[in-house]
Amino acid sequence: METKSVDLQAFRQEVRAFIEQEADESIREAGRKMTSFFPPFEQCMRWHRKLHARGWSAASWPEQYGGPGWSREQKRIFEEECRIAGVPRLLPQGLGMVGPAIMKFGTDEQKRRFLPGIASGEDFWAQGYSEPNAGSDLASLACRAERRDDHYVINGSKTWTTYAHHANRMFLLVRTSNEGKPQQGISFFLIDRLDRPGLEIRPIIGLDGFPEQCDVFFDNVEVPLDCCLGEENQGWTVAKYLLEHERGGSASFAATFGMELNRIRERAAELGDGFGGIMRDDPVFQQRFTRLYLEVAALDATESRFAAMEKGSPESGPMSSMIKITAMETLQRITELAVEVEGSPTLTLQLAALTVGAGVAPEGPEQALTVMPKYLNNRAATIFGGSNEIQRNIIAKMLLG
Amino acid sequence: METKSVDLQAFRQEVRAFIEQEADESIREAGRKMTSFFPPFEQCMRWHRKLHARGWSAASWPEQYGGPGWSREQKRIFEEECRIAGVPRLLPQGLGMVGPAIMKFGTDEQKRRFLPGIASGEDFWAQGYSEPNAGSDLASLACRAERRDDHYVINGSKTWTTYAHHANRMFLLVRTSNEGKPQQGISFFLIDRLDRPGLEIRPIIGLDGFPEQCDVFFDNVEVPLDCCLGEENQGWTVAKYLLEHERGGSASFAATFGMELNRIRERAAELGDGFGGIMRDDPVFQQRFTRLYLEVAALDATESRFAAMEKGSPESGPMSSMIKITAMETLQRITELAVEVEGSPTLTLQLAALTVGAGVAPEGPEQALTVMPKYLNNRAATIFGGSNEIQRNIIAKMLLG
Amino acid sequence: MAFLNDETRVMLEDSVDKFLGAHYDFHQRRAWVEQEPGYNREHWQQFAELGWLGLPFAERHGGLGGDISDTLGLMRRFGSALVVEPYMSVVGLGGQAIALADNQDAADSLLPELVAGNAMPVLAWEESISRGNPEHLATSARRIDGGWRLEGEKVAVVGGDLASHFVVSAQAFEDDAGPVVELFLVHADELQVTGFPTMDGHRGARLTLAAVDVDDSRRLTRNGRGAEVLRQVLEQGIMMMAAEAVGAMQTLLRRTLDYTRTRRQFGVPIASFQVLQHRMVDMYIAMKNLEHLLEATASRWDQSPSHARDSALLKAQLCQSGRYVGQQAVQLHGGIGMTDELDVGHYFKRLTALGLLFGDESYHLKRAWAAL
Amino acid sequence: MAFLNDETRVMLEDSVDKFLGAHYDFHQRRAWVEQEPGYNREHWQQFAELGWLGLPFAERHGGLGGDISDTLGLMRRFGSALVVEPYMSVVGLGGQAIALADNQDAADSLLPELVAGNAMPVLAWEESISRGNPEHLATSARRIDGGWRLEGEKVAVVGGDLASHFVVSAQAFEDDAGPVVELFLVHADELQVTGFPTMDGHRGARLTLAAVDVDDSRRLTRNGRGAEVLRQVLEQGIMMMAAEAVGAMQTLLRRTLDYTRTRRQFGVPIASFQVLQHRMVDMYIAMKNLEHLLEATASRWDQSPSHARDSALLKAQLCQSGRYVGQQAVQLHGGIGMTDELDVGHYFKRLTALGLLFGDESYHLKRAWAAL
Repeated sequence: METKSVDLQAFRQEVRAFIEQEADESIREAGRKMTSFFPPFEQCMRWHRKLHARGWSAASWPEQYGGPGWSREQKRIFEEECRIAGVPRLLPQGLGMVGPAIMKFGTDEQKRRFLPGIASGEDFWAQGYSEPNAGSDLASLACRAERRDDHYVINGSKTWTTYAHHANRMFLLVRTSNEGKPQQGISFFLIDRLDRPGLEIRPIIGLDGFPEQCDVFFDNVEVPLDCCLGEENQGWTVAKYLLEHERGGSASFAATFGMELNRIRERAAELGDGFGGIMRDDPVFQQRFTRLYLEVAALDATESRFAAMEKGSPESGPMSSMIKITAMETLQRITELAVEVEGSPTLTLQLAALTVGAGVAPEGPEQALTVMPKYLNNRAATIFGGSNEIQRNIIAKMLLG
Repeated sequence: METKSVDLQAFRQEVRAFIEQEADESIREAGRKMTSFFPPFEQCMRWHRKLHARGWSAASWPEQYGGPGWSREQKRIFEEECRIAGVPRLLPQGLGMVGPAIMKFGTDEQKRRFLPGIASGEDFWAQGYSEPNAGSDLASLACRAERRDDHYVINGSKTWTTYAHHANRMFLLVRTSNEGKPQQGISFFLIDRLDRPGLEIRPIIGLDGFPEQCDVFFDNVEVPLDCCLGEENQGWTVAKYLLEHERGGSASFAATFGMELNRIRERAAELGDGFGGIMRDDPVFQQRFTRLYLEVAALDATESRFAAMEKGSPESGPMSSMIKITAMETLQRITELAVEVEGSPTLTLQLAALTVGAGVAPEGPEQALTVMPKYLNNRAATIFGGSNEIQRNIIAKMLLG
Repeated sequence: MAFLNDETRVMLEDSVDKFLGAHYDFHQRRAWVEQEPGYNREHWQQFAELGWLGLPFAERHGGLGGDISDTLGLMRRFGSALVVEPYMSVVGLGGQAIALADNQDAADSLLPELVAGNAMPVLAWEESISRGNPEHLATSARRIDGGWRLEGEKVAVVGGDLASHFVVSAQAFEDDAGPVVELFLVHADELQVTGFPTMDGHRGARLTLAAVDVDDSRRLTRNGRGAEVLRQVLEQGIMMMAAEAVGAMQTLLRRTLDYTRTRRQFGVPIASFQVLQHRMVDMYIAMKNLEHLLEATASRWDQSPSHARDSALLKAQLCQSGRYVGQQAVQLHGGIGMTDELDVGHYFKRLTALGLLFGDESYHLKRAWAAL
Repeated sequence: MAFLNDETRVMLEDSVDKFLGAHYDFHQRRAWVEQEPGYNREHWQQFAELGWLGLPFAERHGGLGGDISDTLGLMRRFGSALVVEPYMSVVGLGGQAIALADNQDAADSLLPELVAGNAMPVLAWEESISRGNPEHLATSARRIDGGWRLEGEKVAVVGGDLASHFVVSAQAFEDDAGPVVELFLVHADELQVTGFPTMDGHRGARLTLAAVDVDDSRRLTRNGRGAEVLRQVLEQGIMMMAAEAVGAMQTLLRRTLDYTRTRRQFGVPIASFQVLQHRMVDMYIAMKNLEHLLEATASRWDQSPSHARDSALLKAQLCQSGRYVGQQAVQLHGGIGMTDELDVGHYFKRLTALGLLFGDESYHLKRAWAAL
């Protein structure tokens, strides 16, 4: 016990020192200017590569694929230090989504080809699930791939693919058969290059004025037969595995939300209440704040329970849906409170000041800069990744059998 | 203009003097001890008969049937004075429901037989709509009447018939045919005597411990053929007319709720906040109170709009559903706040002290006596008379066509 | 504290499930509630024989030395079955107050009696001004020769109608330093007890202490430790209430799921309406939130017995979850949920009472803010 | 005040509907918003020619003498079409402040110019400390020889980027009695204007007044009447905002109904899901609540021009209704509702801005309580 606790202290110091030294100002700026689930791309990937150089990029991966071999406690400490330092979270598409899927379903060849680039941050993978007419309803996918000789030909389109305009690789679900149940004819493809003829990527401007999501169009795009992860027509199995991996996630929403709440409380101590007092002293603010604090405490308790639960147990599906529902709704309420605390300065549109590295000072208080974009962008929190309505349907199905 | 406003002033004085003189202590006690939509029966009917003696019982009826011939302003003043004095509202089953239905659909004979007793308060009518397996879904009524020679034979049961154990008459919907659409085989019956063989009434004890609703059982109950209001199998038309009459109502929820809120505010000025201060000074209480005040103000505005709207216009149906939804939800929130303001004294069960005329003093503060029963009973506000879910379905149908 | 070993724990849980399954019929419960003394006295003796009354107490007092999670497991089952015996009042509050206080003699003489089912000490702390705050009280204890004179009034004393003793909190004026909160032990026949049934089928009382004189041996705490003991007892009490609420909500949700699957309207089971489905999902979430928060709170309680914030948040969550689940269970049952005959309304009323007791949501959110 | 006769009113409403139908395409609007000056200058001239800029002003200033309900009818239509021209800033706030103030010369010279589309006076009252309260301000006006020296900073000046003049509120130190709130007229080139676009497609500015000297002719109010004028103007402004919000919500609800009827998932239009149906019903109710409350408020405004409570409640309702309708419109549109390309997100953003301007919900609920 003694030795171990000393080790953890030393480990924490080591992490802290590394971040201190390696996270340069533009990486930190990217952390500060996160306004959605996804941090600014360039700086985030640079941080990813720095972590990889130290062997720390793929914290929850097995050692054989480049993981650091940390204990659960170490991972928690690492995450905590990153959160405290405010460095950007690494993008999940590779490390948290397609990477684990490849480990579980990939051939040796696929593992060899793809996992190192994910761990190193050399590659960035876009996720192609949603389609214009199949949002939360993956079974009605229309993007299709036909086998022709030694390759597939893909036609159709994908939408809401985050950062596809930055990606060099993409994983996606395509229809490879119309037989059986709609879910049965779906395959999980790994596309190794996005510069293939017929593949077009168009960024979508979001409510905050920035592109984050993209439309991706496939017009007779040819890909080799070995791009299929798992068996052909069995992509649903892969996708389901990955969805569960994604939804429950290892990220602690509660810890992040707790920091957001702290920031709000700090600001409330600096801002007036319009009647000559300080907002922090306003019992109405206090009550509302504490309600959110309670929501976060309950979420934290649920996350702990979920972490201790066996994956694949009968309750783990509904529980991950419950986390998605409560976490995303709490997040939205937190962003709403933040907007009201900052007040009318949040109305200013500040595209330049929000651009990392642009060197443009914000109009109005620095702390108000990201508040409105966060509010706007997080309206998507209850839409993407299976809307909260869908999550409630899932739980209802479990409850009613 | 001058003359008219003098008249109204005088009218108000007249009403006030009448109430002052005629509403004795037990009638006022009944007003104070109202814990649901329905005031204590005996005192309420006594007040009804007193009003009738003055010609004022059927305020909104045409003069030919015993109405006082008041202008809209006079009706408003009368209601206002009754509300201020705290006398019980008259029961709506006769005056507001079956009475107007008889006026519209009744034969001359039916009008002659039934309207005077309703106006005078000699008769009390129970309403038999709901059945154990047909709550908000009237089309699936199972209580049936068969024609046999010169009479009908009724078999089946009704439930949630308010005060049936006090009633001497009853109007009800029965199935008289199984042909056509389910709604088409329904008839609207007027039963002139409840002591008919085979008719049994069993009070249902409610959450507050008192009987208010009843089950009514029909076991080969014979009624004459002329008990049918409107044509046989056309009872749905009568019921629909009556439902609209009932739902919109002329009663102003907002005015009544406003008085409830005033009472809460007065109590908040008398009670502590647990930290040495007065609850009325607690900004958290103030914010919550003002939110409810706003709800009542919006309801008041909607009621004014509805009152000015032509009955039967395309928006009047959805608007009456909107009033039902918002009024009942606001009412529930008001009763909830009242419970929290009074606090733990509301937990005491006080059946005796709540019984009008029993002369039993309440345990704890007098003002806390009715608070919990009101909270409990008004859970029914969003269930009976077409649940709020049904009302939302109605509006949805209008919106989506 | 000696924890139960696994075997004892399993036996205990087993005995609770068996007993409640065999003896706790809802319709019989209505009869017990309506007759004196408002619960089943035989049950209480059986609770004693089964060791439940001694669950949290030390072995030298005849107890089992169980920890908080054992008590919570019991309370959850009690909540599920809508148990009306005054377990929380006597074991959780009155008994715990005596166990945590400073008067060993009192503990040694009274706790074994409690454990045996003979004595029923109940905590009397609430006053009309307190609204959840145990340190906001007017009852006074003034020095008299060889003892204390207590004056004041206690309200909403849960289980007070049935008590053999009361643990009474008072502002004690001992020296010139101003009053401090202390606890005193008073026999039920030494003060005026105005008992009454409560809306949730339990019993309560108002106590009038008009110059009640007790000697020094009845003083349970010293040096103003009464406030600290009260805090701990109420914090444990809130956890017990939360456990009971979780149990009640589990039953209510199950009832609601079953009812909506059977009840038909417009030709289909009403469980097929998406709006009702999502309502039940939100009931599930509300219940789980309380369950998980209770678990987290209890695990931290084991580590440190002072957690004002956790317990305030837990009570606020209890208010929210209990209200939502209770109200929606009634709503989804429709008219039948409004009747005395169905158990659903009784669960709803019990949840309502649990929400109101020991301070409401707004009070506890304030308390939590102050402790953030 | 001379009200419009019915004929003029019908003509006006007709002209608004026609103009917006013919000229106010959402995609063109995006272009206007992105280019300087942030709106369509030709529109502004047409507004002048159609008489809209003179709608609330007296005939001697070239206005139509319409009453508040005429203005609200216009604003509702503007809200429906997401009009970006600074009508409320210039006509509703800046112009109204001048009209209601005490300086006839200023009104006589400036209002005809406004009505003609040449002058654009804008009200600058908000400061970083004010949070909705126009009487909580730090900008000062101190006596200098023959005039006043203004110092301070104004923020969130809606339309400030486009103004020709500002009506600036300040704490005026005239005698020893302590400062009173007065209004002053300042030309846009006399102070420092930091303009910026806002997230709802409008323009705003921060104003820095570093020793701005104006002569006595620029003083718009006397005897501390600035506070009263501000109150009236902001109360009218809140009604205009509410009307705009009602228009925006009508469009949003229509869009959402249309979208859910067309969009299919799991093989059926998503409008067939009961949960979404009820959500749209609640959007409808939220919209109607604001619409009805606005109607009632406006009808009482005609009868008495001081109604602090009504306007505070109205703004609080605007915040609630606007937030719910806006958020749910986006939610029910799903991903596409999150894009810049669809108008839905822009209505949502406008409703968000209307909720934040002139004090938020919590502020106005406090104001309403104080005026109950």
